[in-house]
Amino acid sequence: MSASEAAAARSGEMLDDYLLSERQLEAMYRAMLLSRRLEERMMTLNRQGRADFVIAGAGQEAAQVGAGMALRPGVDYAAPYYRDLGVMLVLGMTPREAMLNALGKRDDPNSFGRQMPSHWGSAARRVITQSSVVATQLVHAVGVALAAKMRNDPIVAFASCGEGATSRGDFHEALNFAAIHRLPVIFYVENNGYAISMRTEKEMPVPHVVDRAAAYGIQSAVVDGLDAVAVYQTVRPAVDQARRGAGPFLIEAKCFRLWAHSSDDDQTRYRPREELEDWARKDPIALFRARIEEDCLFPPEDLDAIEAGVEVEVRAAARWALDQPDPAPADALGFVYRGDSGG
Amino acid sequence: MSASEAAAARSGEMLDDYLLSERQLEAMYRAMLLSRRLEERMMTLNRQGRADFVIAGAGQEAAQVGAGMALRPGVDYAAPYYRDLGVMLVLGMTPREAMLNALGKRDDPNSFGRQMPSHWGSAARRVITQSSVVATQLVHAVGVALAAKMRNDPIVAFASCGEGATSRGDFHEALNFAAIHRLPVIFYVENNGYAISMRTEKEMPVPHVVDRAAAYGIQSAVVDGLDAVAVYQTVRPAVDQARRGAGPFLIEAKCFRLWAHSSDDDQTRYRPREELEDWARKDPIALFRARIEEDCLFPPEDLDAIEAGVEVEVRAAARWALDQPDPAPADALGFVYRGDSGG
Amino acid sequence: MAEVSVIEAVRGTLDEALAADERVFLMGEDLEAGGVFRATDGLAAKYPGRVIDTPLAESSIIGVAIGAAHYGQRPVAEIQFADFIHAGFDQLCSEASRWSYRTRGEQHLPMVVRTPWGGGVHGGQHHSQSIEAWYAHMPGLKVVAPSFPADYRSLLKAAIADPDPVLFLEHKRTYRLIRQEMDGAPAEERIGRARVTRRGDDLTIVAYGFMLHEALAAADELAGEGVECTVVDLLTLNPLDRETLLEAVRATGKALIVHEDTLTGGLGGEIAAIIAEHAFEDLDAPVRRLAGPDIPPMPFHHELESFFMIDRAKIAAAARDLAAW
Amino acid sequence: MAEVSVIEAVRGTLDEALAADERVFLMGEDLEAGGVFRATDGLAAKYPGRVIDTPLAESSIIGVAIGAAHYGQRPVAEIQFADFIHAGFDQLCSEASRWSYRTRGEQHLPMVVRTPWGGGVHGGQHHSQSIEAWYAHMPGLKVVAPSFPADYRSLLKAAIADPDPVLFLEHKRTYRLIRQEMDGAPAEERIGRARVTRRGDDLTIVAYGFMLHEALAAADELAGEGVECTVVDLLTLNPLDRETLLEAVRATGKALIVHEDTLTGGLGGEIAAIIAEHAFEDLDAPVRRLAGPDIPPMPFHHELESFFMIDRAKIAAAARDLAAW
Ligand SMILES: Cc1ncc(C[n+]2csc(CCOP(=O)(O)OP(=O)(O)O)c2C)c(N)n1
Ligand SMILES: Cc1ncc(C[n+]2csc(CCOP(=O)(O)OP(=O)(O)O)c2C)c(N)n1
Ligand SMILES: [Mg+2]
Ligand SMILES: [Mg+2]
Repeated sequence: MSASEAAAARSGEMLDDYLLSERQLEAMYRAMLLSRRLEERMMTLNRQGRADFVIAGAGQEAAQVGAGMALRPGVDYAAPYYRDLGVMLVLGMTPREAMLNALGKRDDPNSFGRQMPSHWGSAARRVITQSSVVATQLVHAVGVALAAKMRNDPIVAFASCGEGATSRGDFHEALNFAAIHRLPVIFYVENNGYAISMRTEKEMPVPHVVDRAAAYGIQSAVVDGLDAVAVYQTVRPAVDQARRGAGPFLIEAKCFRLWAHSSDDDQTRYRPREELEDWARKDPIALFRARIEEDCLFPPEDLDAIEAGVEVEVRAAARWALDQPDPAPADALGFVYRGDSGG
Repeated sequence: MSASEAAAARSGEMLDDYLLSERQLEAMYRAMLLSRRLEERMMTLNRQGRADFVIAGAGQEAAQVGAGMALRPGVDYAAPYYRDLGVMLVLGMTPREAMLNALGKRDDPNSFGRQMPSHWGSAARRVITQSSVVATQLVHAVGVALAAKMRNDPIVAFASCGEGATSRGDFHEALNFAAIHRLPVIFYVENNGYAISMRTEKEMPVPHVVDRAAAYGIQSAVVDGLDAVAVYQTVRPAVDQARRGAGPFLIEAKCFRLWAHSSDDDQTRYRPREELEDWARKDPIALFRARIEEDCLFPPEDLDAIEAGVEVEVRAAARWALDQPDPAPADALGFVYRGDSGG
Repeated sequence: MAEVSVIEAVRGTLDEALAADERVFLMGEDLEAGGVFRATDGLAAKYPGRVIDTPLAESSIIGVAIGAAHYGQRPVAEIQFADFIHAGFDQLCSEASRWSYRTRGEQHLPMVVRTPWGGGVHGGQHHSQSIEAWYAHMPGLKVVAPSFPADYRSLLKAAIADPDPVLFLEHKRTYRLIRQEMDGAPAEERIGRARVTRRGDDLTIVAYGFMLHEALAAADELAGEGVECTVVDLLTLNPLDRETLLEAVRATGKALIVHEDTLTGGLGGEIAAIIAEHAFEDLDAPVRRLAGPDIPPMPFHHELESFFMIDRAKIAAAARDLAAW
Repeated sequence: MAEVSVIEAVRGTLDEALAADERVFLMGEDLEAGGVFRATDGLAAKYPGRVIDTPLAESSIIGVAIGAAHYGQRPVAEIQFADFIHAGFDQLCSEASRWSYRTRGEQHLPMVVRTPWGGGVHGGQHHSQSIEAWYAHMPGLKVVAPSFPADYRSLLKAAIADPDPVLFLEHKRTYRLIRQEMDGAPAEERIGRARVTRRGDDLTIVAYGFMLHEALAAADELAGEGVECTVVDLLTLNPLDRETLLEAVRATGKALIVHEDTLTGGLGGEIAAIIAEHAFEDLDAPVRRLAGPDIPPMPFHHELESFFMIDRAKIAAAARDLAAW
């Protein structure tokens, strides 16, 4: 039986300890791996001078994939932040699309080469177009939720950011507004301990991002962001409750940034080597695999097969994307206004 | 013995139940009365077409005078907001100056007719120049405190605002910064239940402004803003502690707005008559007088004499100020840059 | 038919828009009680749940409107005074104005931000500003600034129907001062068009907002002296209607641009530049600008305020001077 | 003496200022680790407690600097990228720029906000912006944008010594690209002065920042063709040095204004307007502007970015054209 045959045979029944089925767990593993391998590939392309800029979620895959799977793709609205490749993959972005984005290609569905990589957006997948300005997206998600509530549309708006972004006024204004109007928004903070070089103490006077929830009287949770299952188990009920009218939630996933801030950054300048070595032992993807193996859910060779499949897929996607057309110079014009014919 | 002789004879010893001396209590009463009478006069001038705009603290005098007296005038920095005539009087603004300000006269020491009335500022009294934009001043106070801390200067920075202003991003950014750096700032919120027409529920999802303190892990207190003594007793220790390095405080004075938002507003459009009648019975100045009389601190005729004196002083100040020169048209020029010679 | 003031035109148009399209809703500070200028008087009761008081936080007012428009509602947000929009500069510039561009039109924002601007109302530094120069410099954000009630009506209607974000500037001073007969179907103005309000051969005055009315008054005065002015009402400040502007200037050979905003960096610079580049061969005199002095706009006391503000007398003097060049 | 790059000039000047005046301190995101462009490398260790990491919150970075300057310190705040300054627009516009004016100089703000601006670095919409048109339109806020290392040095020094708020723009593209011999005492530039960098009789090119270098390169190229250009480096964008500008344009009769920022509403409009009004009689040709197209600045992919950016070839073409007019 090949790995894909095995996958097809995987049960869709919910496992008690997981609140997820084997099929979902496999998808989870696959998405995390895909995210990591894609980013590794992008970083290689960057070192080769073929990708101008990479900003990655490496180390945060469990936090991203676990949370993303709690949403209804194409129904719920998402305002993920630049590290959230894992969220995007779960919401349906393909490896080829991810590579088009990384290379700023003409057909990148996020922004057609107009924005830097990892500035997500997709009308079809209900991913709200993102800028580089951190925390502004939190307010947009509130607006989506307000509108949906006015239309009695039972969607949830999911908005993520880093812990550094919670310092900004827009974070406060977003949570305040959402709480006053009891809007279905999940504010999801991936606390990786750093805002570029600055440790959490420089951004917050409190130990946890969720300590900020008291200011808005909203529900909150902290979750181990290295554990994809725990993340899912935390975010999923919040999504369901928000959908049913319980108001906004603030969820903090404690995770870590495996790599430097971006391809332009050198983290050895400010991050102790031991810290990185220590964290490297807690790689969320390895932890996930260990748990699956321990619980004897999949035979190890199935997991190996998934890895091999991802590897092949990523290489193929990169190769394919490199051959895709660049934007033509005059593609810079058009659509300044939607009212434009495009000229 | 005349009232002023009586005052001179008033003891400077601290009264146990008050943490204030009789002399201070008299000053407190006088300042509250002065604030109210000045504002009544200003409103009359407005109705007569002689003052373009009035925005008043009527109803909030206890909250203002009690807090202002906790500061060291000319030493501590203050960033009071537009209603804070009471704070300004305690910090040394004279009735004449208040009237110059209300009329936008050339010699108004706050802004020489350049700003609307009640936009305070005084280099000598260490009052930070205020704009109309609510909450920006909170950040300035943080900057003053940061600078003072760097210079080992044991001042405190006091910044006040209304509860509506706590919705703004700058409120969050100010408290966050001050808490991270443990700066000596007193954030003082006069919660009068309204932001123009909007009741507190429209501004905050929590019942008390101080519920926001948890987001910054800072000390906080709620105080009855109708009770000048209680306000003093709450703010004074916070000021002392902040001065000694305890970090910022958030203090909320529950008070009420006796009049409309400003001379341009008609509060009968949005405020139930009963509410106003109810509050009118809780006038903080009357409450103060009642307590003093009950405790037999001053003979009633002394209090009457203070009232009469204030009345005379206010009328004289208004008459004097009306006769003072208006700015000349070309006074609009100059000091765009301090570097200017003024031309 | 009765005359209608600017504020009545605004209110009436909001009312019609709410009635016509259930996706339209209003949001801002104090709107449920009618708004500080009474632009929404009675509308909260008439359209329950569709006139929403927001917290006192301008960045979120604009950001929430962005999200709501993204969803497909048609938010009309109010910033209580234009002076307080600056906390939302980032949301307008970095986000709203770029939404369509950065998704090649796949995502777009049918939203309006209305705000009262302008001076001459004893509002001092923070209740008198002209903000158009900053916000008209954001490709992707349309900026509209009418002068007459009928234009307020048709352009506000157009702004609400527009698929892109529109900043709709309402001059405070015109709210109650300027009235107009509105017959059954006033000529509809479209966004993006300027209008020649008056024709004369001697020089062209370009203005918008309250200054347009002062320019017309000045033109009347000058006509009595034999100086005939063309007066162009820009109406839309971004994108500019270069054709109408240039055609008017070419016909007279002289241009006087008037705005309340401070001179340096004001929108008048752009207009003068367009003229100096594209009507150069037809120019008979320097392109003149009449604008506020380069001091923080604007001082409070009426003596100082009058010194700052441009009025019909100052316009007439500048125009006389230019005509004589 | 060795050549010094722009970023070295900035770092060296900050170092000198910290050494010379104990009231000077630096604040901003990631400064203690040296800053994302390494402008503060080594300074946190050298001046303990005087290089301060701030939370990721630009409004407060500027607002806290205001308070600290009010107190009497001399804060030099960094906004990591100019694109992120907009959340602080309100603090700069409504507060900093008006502090002295509204107190008649009784209160003033000796503060500097440094920020890297400009494109051509594959930074896309939010790491490439030209912000000068917005911020140069605030009377009370000085705006400086040098091009050469020596000017970075003398103007940053002047900005720190200035009693008023100064926005100090550092073009990212010049940081490592532009190097200059700095002899012992380079000519000190003062804030408020433009400089004629090159003299030629045929036309005047006005530029600043990275564009100045491209303009000089274009002028070199044109000289080979017999077209001689005057090149004016504006250096200070507010207040503008009208005299130097006008003198240069009058001498050639033709002006080409170049900036990276989008055309409409850009600073070029103001410059063109000044010329069209005050050098009218000396003009031999239309006042030309060469600037970014009116699209949200600026797209990421290098093909799109090159389309957007002005470079020496585009400048040379426009100048050739104007010279032939
Ligand atoms: C408003 C704003 N200021 C500064 C930056 C530059 N910047 C990009 S990411 C970043 C750090 C963000 O830290 P955090 O929110 O913790 O997210 P992380 O990158 O750690 O996931 C900074 C300062 C920005 N993008 N936006
Ligand atoms: C940023 C900003 N937005 C709007 C306004 C207009 N405005 C002036 S006072 C006010 C209400 C303030 O309410 P609150 O903070 O509770 O203070 P209060 O007036 O009740 O004392 C508003 C909306 C303003 N001054 N600043
Ligand atoms: Mg982080
Ligand atoms: Mg209030």
